[in-house]
Amino acid sequence: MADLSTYRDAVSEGIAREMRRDPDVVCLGEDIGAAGGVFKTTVGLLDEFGPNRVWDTPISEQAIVGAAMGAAMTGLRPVAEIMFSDFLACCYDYLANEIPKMRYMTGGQVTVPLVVRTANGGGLGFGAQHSQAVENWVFTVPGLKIAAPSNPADVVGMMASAIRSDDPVVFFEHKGLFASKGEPAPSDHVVPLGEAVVARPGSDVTIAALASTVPLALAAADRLAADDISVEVVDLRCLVPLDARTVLDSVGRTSRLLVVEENPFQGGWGGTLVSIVADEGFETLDAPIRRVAADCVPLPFADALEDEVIPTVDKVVDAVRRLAAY
Amino acid sequence: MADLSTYRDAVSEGIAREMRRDPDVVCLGEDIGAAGGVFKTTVGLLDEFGPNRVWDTPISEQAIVGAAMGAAMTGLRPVAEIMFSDFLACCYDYLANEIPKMRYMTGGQVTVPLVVRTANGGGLGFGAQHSQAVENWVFTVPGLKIAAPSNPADVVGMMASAIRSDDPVVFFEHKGLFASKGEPAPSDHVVPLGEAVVARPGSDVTIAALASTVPLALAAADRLAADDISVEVVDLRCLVPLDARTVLDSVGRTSRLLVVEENPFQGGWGGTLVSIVADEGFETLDAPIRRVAADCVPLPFADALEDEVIPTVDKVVDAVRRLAAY
Amino acid sequence: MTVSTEQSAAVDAASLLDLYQQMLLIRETEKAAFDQFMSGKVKGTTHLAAGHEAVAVGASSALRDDDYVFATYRGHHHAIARGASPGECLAELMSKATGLCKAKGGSMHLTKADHNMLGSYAIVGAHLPIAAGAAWSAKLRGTGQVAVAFFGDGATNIGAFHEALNLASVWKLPVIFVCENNFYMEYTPIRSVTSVAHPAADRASANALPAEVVDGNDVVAVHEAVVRAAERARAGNGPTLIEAETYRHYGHSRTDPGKYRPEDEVAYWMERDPLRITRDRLGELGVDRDALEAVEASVAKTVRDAVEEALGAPDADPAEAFTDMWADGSATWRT
Amino acid sequence: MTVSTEQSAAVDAASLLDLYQQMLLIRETEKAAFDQFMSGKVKGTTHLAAGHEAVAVGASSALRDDDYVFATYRGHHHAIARGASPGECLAELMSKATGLCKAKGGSMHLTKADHNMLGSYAIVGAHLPIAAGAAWSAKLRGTGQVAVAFFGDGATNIGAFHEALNLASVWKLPVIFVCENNFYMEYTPIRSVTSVAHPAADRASANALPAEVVDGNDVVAVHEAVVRAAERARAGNGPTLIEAETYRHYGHSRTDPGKYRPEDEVAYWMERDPLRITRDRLGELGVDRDALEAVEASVAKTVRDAVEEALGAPDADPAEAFTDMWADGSATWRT
Ligand SMILES: Cc1ncc(C[n+]2csc(CCOP(=O)(O)OP(=O)(O)O)c2C)c(N)n1
Ligand SMILES: Cc1ncc(C[n+]2csc(CCOP(=O)(O)OP(=O)(O)O)c2C)c(N)n1
Ligand SMILES: [Mg+2]
Ligand SMILES: [Mg+2]
Repeated sequence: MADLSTYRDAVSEGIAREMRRDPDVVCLGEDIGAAGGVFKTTVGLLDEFGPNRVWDTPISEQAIVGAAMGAAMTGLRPVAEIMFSDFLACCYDYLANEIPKMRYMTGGQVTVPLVVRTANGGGLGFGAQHSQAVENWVFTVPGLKIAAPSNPADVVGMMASAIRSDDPVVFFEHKGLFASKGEPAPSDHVVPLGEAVVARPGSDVTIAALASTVPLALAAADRLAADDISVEVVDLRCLVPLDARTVLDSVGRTSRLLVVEENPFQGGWGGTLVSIVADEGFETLDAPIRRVAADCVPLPFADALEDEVIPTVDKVVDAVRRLAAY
Repeated sequence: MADLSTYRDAVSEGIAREMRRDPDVVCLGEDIGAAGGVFKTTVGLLDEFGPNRVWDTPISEQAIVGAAMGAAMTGLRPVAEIMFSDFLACCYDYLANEIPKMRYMTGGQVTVPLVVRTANGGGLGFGAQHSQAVENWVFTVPGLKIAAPSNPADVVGMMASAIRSDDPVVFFEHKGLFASKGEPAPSDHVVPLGEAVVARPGSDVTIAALASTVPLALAAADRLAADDISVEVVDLRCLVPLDARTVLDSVGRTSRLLVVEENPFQGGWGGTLVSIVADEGFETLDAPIRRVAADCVPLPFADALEDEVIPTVDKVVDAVRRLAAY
Repeated sequence: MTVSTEQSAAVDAASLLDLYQQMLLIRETEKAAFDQFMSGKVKGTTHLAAGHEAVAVGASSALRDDDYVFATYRGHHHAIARGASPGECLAELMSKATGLCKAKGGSMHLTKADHNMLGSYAIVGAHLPIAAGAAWSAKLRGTGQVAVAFFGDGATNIGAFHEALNLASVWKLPVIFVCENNFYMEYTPIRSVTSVAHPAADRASANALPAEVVDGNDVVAVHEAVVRAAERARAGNGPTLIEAETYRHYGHSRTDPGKYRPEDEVAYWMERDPLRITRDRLGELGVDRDALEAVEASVAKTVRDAVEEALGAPDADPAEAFTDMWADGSATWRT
Repeated sequence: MTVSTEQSAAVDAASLLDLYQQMLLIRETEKAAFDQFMSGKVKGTTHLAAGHEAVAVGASSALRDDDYVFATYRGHHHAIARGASPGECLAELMSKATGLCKAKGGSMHLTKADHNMLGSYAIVGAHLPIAAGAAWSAKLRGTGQVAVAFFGDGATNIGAFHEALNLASVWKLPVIFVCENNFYMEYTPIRSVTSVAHPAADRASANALPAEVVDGNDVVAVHEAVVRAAERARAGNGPTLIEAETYRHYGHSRTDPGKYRPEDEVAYWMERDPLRITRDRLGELGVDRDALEAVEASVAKTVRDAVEEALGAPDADPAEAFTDMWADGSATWRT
């Protein structure tokens, strides 16, 4: 069996594979070149592909993403890094008003094949401005595809799809997963965007999870198995395209749904998913639909406080128990 | 009976009332002074209060909202105008990372009593970058109060609460309602933030609405009354604080809920509201919960296309009919 | 920063007459757009460029056909200068299926991608980094193309302007930033909110860009400034900033009468109408009235026909609301 | 932009010794923070300011007690220079209830509001408009207060920097922008991504601000530059930009060894350690070893006690996670 790969190394591996097959793929971002990225997710790219394809930028988030957009409109496939996802707020105009609307408002004249990669999420004690799970920020805007892998093989396979996509993709890499290990991706591994996967089959309760909350849900499922509660864990993988079908089918079997998301409860993506199930899956439900999301406060610095706010295995276990007992 | 007032005039009236009672209230924004605002919502303020309290700014959304924040932290109560709500994307860092987190992350040392006013919403053929209903953008971020009045009296009363609030408030004025008329606000009219109101009582179906969708829901309710479908319309007035209780109580009576929102279905605020009802109100439900929201595309220019995308009375009537028949 | 005072060099009558015709085509199209707005056939809003014609035509005539152009919501003149027909522009404004953007963009977003006119942007300043990105792409692909971003004086106070200039300068990108300084934002004079006299040109040195202030109503002066900038760009010497001083003949948008502008100021600029300046110079070059009238007649007919064409075109199909969000032509976001 | 070469004027021994003591207090506190990070008592991240002490102490000593200070995530030195105790700073880093921000902010957000040290901001450049707003408020309230924003060289390429400078200049706000140019962003040299040699000072003229480049390791030079700027501001003459050249002694953050910096460059700057420079000048002024050692001993004890105090303090109460989002102390967002 091949050695396990880390989620962190899978990022640079996924980018490198696409840069090898397509010379139009170029990378830009802060400290991504010689430094290999502050999370070490672009290590080796400058050495292998040289300075014409790996560009260190100034601290200019608008210029980074804006330039990527202009390059994407004119024949390249840029991969832009925004160091922490919190900083998407500094270039949000491009994500909200420019990139997702360009093709539509020109009547289909222009495509914008770019990827904006960013380190997302908390649990590391980085405080209110460096710990947010902000996939819900971009989920408010139609016209962006949103990928958030939960394991190394998916990182590589979804990166391939993201970079090959003719549509813009925001690619969330979870800070808390960088050190995690998993099966390495086979060569030519491609995971289509918009296909959820049942990460663990079960019969009593469905958990819909994304990125960091997938391992959380799996850990909870292990513990719950001990008291004979059988949990099915759906790894959504993407928010757009959203594979609601897989969730509806699972709830059709379990008749109970818990959504576990790291972004805040207010405005979190789970609300949209719940609203689909509360409509189209209404007749299959035997219990209330519940969400374990971050509480509606900024993220505090101290670990003990941060754990109060973000989803934990304990909170998931507790929520599933109550649903199963309903 | 006093003459009716327009929603547009209610905005300047509401600001003027607070500027009269509190000398610390100052306004800043693009073209708000001599020009009286591009929507004529600040007419008369420069004349009455002078250039030390009404400041025309450069086209610098970050400086406008950032300066308002600094002023709010040091004893003033700034009211900043962002001309079109789409441009909140240009200063989103302040709305997402700075203003809502300041008090919390300093352990309560600092308060940020400011109001960011902005013209929100579509239906006027202004195209993809000047028509969005973006209340869901700020709803993703804990720490902001969110007001969105549906009628002239509420504009005045909620403006009073917003400006007097020691917490930051984003105040959405709906472009499509500016010309609409209603009862003028009595003197000293104050509407507390976070109190929804039953705009029309009914027994068969509850519609939860906000700002532009309130008149839409009321018009639908009129038409539905003709076929003996009794609709209760709840005007949420605010998204934060969210008066979920009033919605849950209404659904407790009607056992059917339709949420009508102008922002897109994906990531729209209705998802969060539905998720609360699908949990805490589950046992009161006799039918699926439905949402009429904007379709998940950018807003097209042509009226005929825009009407396809945003909520209309026809769409609401149709959705209620199907719910009532369920 | 240099202020080019030099009389714009000799240009032969034939080519100047051609520039005149293009400017006139824009002017007449804008008049038609205004009339159609007034008669209710154009919905939403318009930002007319009458008065700015010399900037668009002077710059465009200095570019290669495959160069990239990025404009603002006030962009009809740039679309036409890059080859969009008055008919397809007016059809877009009138919500017709034959519009440049199938009536999904509207007046603020005219785009003619097959001519590398890559869009009109309605968020002030947002397109400056995008244009830098197109220039970066041209540089990487080695095509020798140049990207030109047109923007207003008001855009010089927004952050994206600074970020774009620094990136373009440090990466030596083949991009030309052309400010159409018409001295006003919407209703507020730029000088009242700007720390320097030349809102664009006085900012160039902060990012080591060469800058020129030119008479934006002198089509030849604009043409020559852009020729110089394009040469620098293609030679690998990086970006240039040009501040072209001009004036709008209509208000900011829709029915704005522009009353916030002093009458004498308006009168001064009407005197300096770019069409009149060009007509005078054509006279000096010996082009007679008949030649001018021939041009004027043909332009008038072109625009009359364009209006008819647009009015007669089929309305946009509502079903188009659900196409072309994704590259596959669909707008599906979930299973 | 002026580069002040003038030898910093005479300053009496007593006051210089006081500045030395403050700088030393910062240095020793940063050392303690590093040790505690290494021993696992400090979680998350830290950005230490060792090497930057002269900027904080030189500037702070030129200000009124009620002036406003805004810092970055690299802000321990500014918090201490404005009167935060090493104990409350270290307690914050160690997630203690007694921390400056009750352990809800952390190293990147040290704030001492009762001294008008109005926060440390971790989004590069974001605090520049905020500081301008505080200055605007002081101007409107007629208090004569000045606002000072400290920021890094890397912040000069972000849009908010340009917007803040223009607004401050055109509104003549009493704000001082102090760039701590340590020649690096995180791991990348500022010169490799910046179009001008002095990332801050060379941008000042674009918004008509007077600018000075000063030796950021010379506490007296910084002090005098800020005195001049504060006088201008209080006299109603508007903002000033100061670029103070300095160097960090640790890496960018956490355990970064800073290997991307050439050894000779590091050696050159270690030679120019602000503490050593000040010690030498104190010697010239006749302050003897004993006096210095007395100061060093008292500072060492202060910091030792601070570490004990912080280590012994109670951990932050998890219930604090749900307080102080709103002004009423609560965190309730719905009924
Ligand atoms: C970021 C942003 N802020 C504000 C506006 C609203 N707005 C549209 S045009 C305009 C004035 C722009 O002035 P200028 O750049 O000089 O261009 P002009 O209209 O004079 O051609 C403003 C403020 C906008 N579209 N985008
Ligand atoms: C908008 C934004 N982009 C990127 C970062 C990540 N980041 C944190 S510190 C830093 C380097 C800043 O360099 P400089 O301004 O010179 O300050 P220094 O750390 O050298 O004191 C970067 C890129 C950030 N915090 N904010
Ligand atoms: Mg202008
Ligand atoms: Mg630095």
